[in-house]
Amino acid sequence: MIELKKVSKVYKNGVGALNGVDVTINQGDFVYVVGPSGAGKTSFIKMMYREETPSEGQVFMNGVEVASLKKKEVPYLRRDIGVIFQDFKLLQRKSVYENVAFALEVIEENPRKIRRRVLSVLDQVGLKHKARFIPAQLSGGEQQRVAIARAIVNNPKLVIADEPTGNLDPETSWDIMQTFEDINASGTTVIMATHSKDIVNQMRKRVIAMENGRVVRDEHRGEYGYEV
Amino acid sequence: MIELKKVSKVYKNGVGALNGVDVTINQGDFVYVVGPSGAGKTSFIKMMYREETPSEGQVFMNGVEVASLKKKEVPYLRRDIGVIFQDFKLLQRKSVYENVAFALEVIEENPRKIRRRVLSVLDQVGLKHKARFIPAQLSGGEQQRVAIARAIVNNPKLVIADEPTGNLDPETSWDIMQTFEDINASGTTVIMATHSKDIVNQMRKRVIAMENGRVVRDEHRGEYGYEV
Amino acid sequence: MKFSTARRHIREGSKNIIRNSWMTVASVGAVTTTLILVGIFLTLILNLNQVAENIEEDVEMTVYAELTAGEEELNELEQNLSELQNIRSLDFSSKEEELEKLVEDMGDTGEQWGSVFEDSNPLNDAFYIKANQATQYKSLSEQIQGMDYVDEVSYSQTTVENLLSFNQYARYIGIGFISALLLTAIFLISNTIKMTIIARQEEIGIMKLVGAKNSFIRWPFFVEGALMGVLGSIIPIGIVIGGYYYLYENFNDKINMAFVELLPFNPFALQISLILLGIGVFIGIWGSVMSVRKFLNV
Amino acid sequence: MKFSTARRHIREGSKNIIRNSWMTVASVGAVTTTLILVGIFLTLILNLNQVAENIEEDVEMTVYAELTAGEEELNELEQNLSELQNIRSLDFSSKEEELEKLVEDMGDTGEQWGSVFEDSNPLNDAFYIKANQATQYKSLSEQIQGMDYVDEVSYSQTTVENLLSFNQYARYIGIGFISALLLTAIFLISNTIKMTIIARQEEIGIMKLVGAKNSFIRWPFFVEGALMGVLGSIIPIGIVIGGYYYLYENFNDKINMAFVELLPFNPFALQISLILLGIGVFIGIWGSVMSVRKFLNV
Ligand SMILES: Nc1ncnc2c1ncn2[C@@H]1O[C@H](COP(=O)(O)OP(=O)(O)OP(=O)(O)O)[C@@H](O)[C@H]1O
Ligand SMILES: Nc1ncnc2c1ncn2[C@@H]1O[C@H](COP(=O)(O)OP(=O)(O)OP(=O)(O)O)[C@@H](O)[C@H]1O
Ligand SMILES: [Mg+2]
Ligand SMILES: [Mg+2]
Repeated sequence: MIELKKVSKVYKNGVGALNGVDVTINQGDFVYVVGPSGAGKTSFIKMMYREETPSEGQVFMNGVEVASLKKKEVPYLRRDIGVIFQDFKLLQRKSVYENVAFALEVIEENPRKIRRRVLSVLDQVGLKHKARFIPAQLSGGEQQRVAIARAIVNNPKLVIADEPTGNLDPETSWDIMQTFEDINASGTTVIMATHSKDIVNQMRKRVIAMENGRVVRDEHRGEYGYEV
Repeated sequence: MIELKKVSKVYKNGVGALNGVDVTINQGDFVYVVGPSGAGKTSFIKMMYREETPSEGQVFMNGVEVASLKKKEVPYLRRDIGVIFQDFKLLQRKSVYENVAFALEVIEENPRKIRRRVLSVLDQVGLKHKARFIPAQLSGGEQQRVAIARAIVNNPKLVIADEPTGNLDPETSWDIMQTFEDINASGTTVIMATHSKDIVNQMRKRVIAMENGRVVRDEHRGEYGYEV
Repeated sequence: MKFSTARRHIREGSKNIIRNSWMTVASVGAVTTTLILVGIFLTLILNLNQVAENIEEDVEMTVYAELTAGEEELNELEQNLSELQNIRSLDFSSKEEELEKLVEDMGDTGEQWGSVFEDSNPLNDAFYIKANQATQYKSLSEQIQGMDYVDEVSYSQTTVENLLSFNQYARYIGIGFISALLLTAIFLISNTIKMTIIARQEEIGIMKLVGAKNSFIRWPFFVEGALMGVLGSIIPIGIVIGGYYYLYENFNDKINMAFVELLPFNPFALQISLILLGIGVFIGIWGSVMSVRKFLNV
Repeated sequence: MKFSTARRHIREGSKNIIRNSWMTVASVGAVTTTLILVGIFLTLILNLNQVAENIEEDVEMTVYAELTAGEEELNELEQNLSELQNIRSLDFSSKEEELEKLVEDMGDTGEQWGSVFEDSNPLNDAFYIKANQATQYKSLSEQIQGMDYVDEVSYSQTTVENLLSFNQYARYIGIGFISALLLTAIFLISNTIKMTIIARQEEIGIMKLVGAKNSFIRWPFFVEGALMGVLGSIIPIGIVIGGYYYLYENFNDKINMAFVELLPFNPFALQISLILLGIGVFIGIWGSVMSVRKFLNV
């Protein structure tokens, strides 16, 4: 369970990205986060895996306050969360295979299992044949799919996807959405920031709409849109 | 005028990205390039500003064969082309203002003119108030708009946009598309690779559809789609 | 740490060496350059030290017994002398032996004198003493002068003292130089490694975001540092050993000054190789540790 | 290049120094470390060179005229000698002056002898000659020996030759050392700068894609390199000048050996500062040029 209590975030340069955000997301939920460019979607998401900590308010992940975690404990928090970053954040010097395997290596998974699992996930996103390439040799959409594969490879309890279909054609997008539906059906929470009206409107789920750092709408089975 | 004659591209690692592409684009055209992830859209575009050279065939920009240009001449070719890269390619250590101004500094524009022009373009993409920030302090969509501003700041004769709305909400996307329409109306050629069905279908223009490195469809006032 | 994880770290570290070929060349280059300097200086200083020791070892002190001392008294004196501390050797030379030596030293004219003095030998019986360390002659001589039956104690006081202070200075300067050089080397190399890591700052950040613990990130860098140290010490070892071999073979015989003799090639080459290798590995690992720490707290 | 562009390059270069603060510290650190070494060595070697020159300058040659030579002959000889090439000074000292000097040198006993010899002076008239360079004594002495009225030519041949070869060796070694050190410095610094540029490889790539000419990209790096050179030479200059000042003030008087005298602080401090600054700037720019070139062809 994820709880944000009156969370505000002001970045060092004085920009206020979140402003009194109160949100609760239960285990197993599927949530879209929508809003205009710069609304605070990415900042909202970053609170959960502690890339940023709130300037005010608190974030609880499964009852634990994230800001109070010791440095040593942060990796364990992150291992339970699969994040698809808006800018992918792939390791540029490592191959596609190694990028995905990395998420399993850090939890010291057995090497044989790693191999099996990585290849299966790469197959799922349609990139098994490019396992040996490095990110610079991939198209934008292919890189995005590597990021997706890395996020889901260790079967995390929570998947956070920041604009995961921005570089994908509609068909591939639907395949990816199907994957998210599947892992959600198996009990994984999915939080997805998106600008895709089509996806939000066709796959009706809970929609959190943000604007100027505030949650302006929070509807179950909602539609794309944020202007109140 | 842009002419690609039987252009094929095989990357060093053996991946064939383009396969006998024959395309002519006239000055003042507005062209969408569509196709599934990995179809070769970005590779197609890279031929024009000589980030890559063809393995076979020839590319002519205004009658000059691009591959035959001397190293010294390449910058001049690029100055007439405004490129919005799929991964933005912003200078991470420079502010938004400096990033945009850079395109004018390289042509040794007069400093006062640079200032006026940069601020006006930043205003156009809605980022004048963030001129002093560095890219890492911007949201994904804001970064994308900086890339757009840099591409159009020196009034190039050709604007190449690779997925320029992938990180933008629908409304901002439409604003940007309006900007492209405007500069196209003033005689600038616009080539835009995109996955956005909505945009392609609502702003009917010429559509080049690619698949597996081949042009599978080339229609005026076409619709989104590539499956033959 | 699991065994498979350890293997992974070693593999990663080695791969990084190859992948960042440019950086590796730069870092290894820095290690190489500085180790060459260190190697040459070390060779020089160890040899100079040896020379100094040879010289010090040759210093000796002569104790002249009183002319009137008989066998008994001489025995007593010898007894007393042999009870002194810090003495390495004690040799007796009777006045007859002294005369023989003198005659020999004087050459032709000596022979004439020899026969003259044969019956009324004017020389003293003498004891030759070597101290454990050259610094001890002064206090030894003071002690001995207080003994019975001692006529005179002679050791070229100023020579020994000059020599000692010269050696001392030479050593200080040598040690100072080597230390400065090593510090420079460590600084430069950790500098270099730091930069390879700055260049990978982003990479480290991503790893942390994906849930890697600091130690997990650190280990491959250690391996990399150690490997770079090893690679960086190969050429210096080659140069120093090769150069020393050449010198040793060609010049050791020709240097005809007393005391000056190169350290024997055989153990020396091995020793200096191990020292250079050790320094290289130490610097490599240390540089990595220092610099990774800087960026793990990001 | 337009004036506004030049200004931009300088501004950019300076900004980079501040922005990449980490890299700047690393690069400047490398320059600093190596320049300190270079500075110390340069000071040492320049002073040693001075000592060597002092010694060489003191060498002189004495030409003894035949005892029978009269005033006319002496004049002829002087004429011949003064026509020799490579001569710096030529002084005549009559047999009477020679005697005076001798008497003076001999002290008390000298006075007795002086009166004895006053009437029948057994000494020769002599010419004292200094050559332009110590290497020229040998050939000079051969030429002079062939002249009329010359009894004997005397200059301590072996001393001069030993001295010469010693000085020669010392200089070779010194020059070799400085060169090695400078090469090392250049290598290490270009290494460092190369890495700061590797880290900016992507940046350079983007600039090229936006239509920047190579020279446009290069200039700010030049400025940056030069500035880093300047920054890197500040501390070494401070240390060398400070240290030299201390030495000069405290030890110059106490060193009582002939010939050994430190170079005067005043022009020397300025000279070495300029040399170090020059080397720093040169290395900085050179390192930049070398390394940018590598990545501009990407
Ligand atoms: N590291 C940062 N430092 C300073 N300001 C930041 C930083 N990251 C984001 N911001 C600012 O915070 C605001 C919210 O950014 P955020 O990335 O959360 O937006 P977003 O909703 O994800 O937008 P987009 O849809 O464009 O990705 C923006 O105005 C942005 O400029
Ligand atoms: N530098 C490269 N080296 C090797 N292969 C490459 C390189 N760039 C692209 N490719 C390969 O070429 C093919 C076409 O890539 P391209 O980037 O042109 O696709 P795209 O149509 O732009 O896809 P997307 O919509 O995902 O951006 C892909 O299979 C990709 O893996
Ligand atoms: Mg965002
Ligand atoms: Mg693309």
